[in-house]
Amino acid sequence: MKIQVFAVLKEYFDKEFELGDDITDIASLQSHLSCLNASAQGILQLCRFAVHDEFVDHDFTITKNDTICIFPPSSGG
Amino acid sequence: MKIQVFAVLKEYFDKEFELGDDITDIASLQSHLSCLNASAQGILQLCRFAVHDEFVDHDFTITKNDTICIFPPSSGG
Amino acid sequence: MIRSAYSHQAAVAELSEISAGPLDVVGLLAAAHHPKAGAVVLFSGEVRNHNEGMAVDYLEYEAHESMATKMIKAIIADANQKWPLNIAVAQHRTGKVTVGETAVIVITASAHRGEAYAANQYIIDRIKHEAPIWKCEYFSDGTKKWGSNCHC
Amino acid sequence: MIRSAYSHQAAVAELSEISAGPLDVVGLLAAAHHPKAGAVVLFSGEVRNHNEGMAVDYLEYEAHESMATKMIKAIIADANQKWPLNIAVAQHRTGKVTVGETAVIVITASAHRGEAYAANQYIIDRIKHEAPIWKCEYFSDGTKKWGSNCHC
Repeated sequence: MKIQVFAVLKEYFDKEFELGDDITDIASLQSHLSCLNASAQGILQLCRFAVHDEFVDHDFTITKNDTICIFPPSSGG
Repeated sequence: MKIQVFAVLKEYFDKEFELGDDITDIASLQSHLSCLNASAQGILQLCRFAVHDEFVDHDFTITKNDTICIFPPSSGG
Repeated sequence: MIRSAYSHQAAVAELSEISAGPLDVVGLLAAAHHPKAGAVVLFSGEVRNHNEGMAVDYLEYEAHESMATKMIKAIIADANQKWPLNIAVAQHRTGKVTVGETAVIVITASAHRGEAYAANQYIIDRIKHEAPIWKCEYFSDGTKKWGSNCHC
Repeated sequence: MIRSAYSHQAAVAELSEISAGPLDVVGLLAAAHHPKAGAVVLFSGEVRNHNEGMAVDYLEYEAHESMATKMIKAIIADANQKWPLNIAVAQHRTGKVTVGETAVIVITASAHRGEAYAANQYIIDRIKHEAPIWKCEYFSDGTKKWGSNCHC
């Protein structure tokens, strides 16, 4: 699966990267990323996740062909 | 004394006219004008009066050299 | 003392609060920038084509110019006292104003948007209720009517 | 169904909610007339030269464009449901925005000014809190900081 991160998350991860297929839902993705970079754990708790341009909950099932976008809190304006 | 009226009051009085010196305050001016044109009595009750660019109360003393402006309720915009 | 945008105030120092000619809405907005202001709010009161079910051709505004000018300046000074504004200007038309034209404009700017919105509404509300400015509506059926209420 | 200004909507039908180039604030205002609207309110969110005591050089805005566009459209549709608006448009910058430039604009118009102010504030509040748009502040001392709060 493809992961895209935005804004401050780019200071913790590449803007876009691939992950293996053993991750099956958003909650496990969040844990996995917190392990990859422990200093991102705090901000990851505040993030929203989107698949196919729709926000999804933590129990949303993800598969290998999905692109998952991770959004830090917004601050437009 | 000189009287200037504005907006809808021009439908009841000339825009500008002179009155005799027997009128000594705003209250008596108001009564006098209501007698001159009884149909203006209602609107005159709602008007504000100004002398020398300042709003004045009903007991304000006016003299022959004054110009008194009479303002119906405003409706700017 | 008015807390305000001195550079912008210089730029609009010659702005008349009452104008017999069309208001330069776009020009006033273009000038309404201040490096400390994160929020600019503009209000334009415009002539509608209908009022109380009657088709409107145009309005005519009459003002006691010197008093209206003084009162609008005082209202803006009060707004500057109440909120930390970088910019606060207002201008009102007199004379004939056609449908879609601007009769009154208020621009406020401040660091944060809450103040800019609040001050803007405060200024237009007070201008409409207190300034000696009146409108006469000319309807499509040939009748006319002096206004005594705010319509926008 | 959105109650809105069809003629104006036609004029701004091609307006992108997200723009990589400078926002045409003055042009959007010039187009924001509607014969039934007595009140036009414009909000411009601009880049300030200071934030939290730090001198700001410029900002950079990043957006998830397709989702931000869809969310701004939905927020405007909600505003049109809540208030009888003749005009409701919003546009947000991406990329580098310098001090004094507009990062976001909202224009609303309605018959009466209360609705135009309320809808305008509603739209900008929701855009700022909900739309996937982020700013990075570049300070004069060479540091930068991704924003996580509204600053105007």
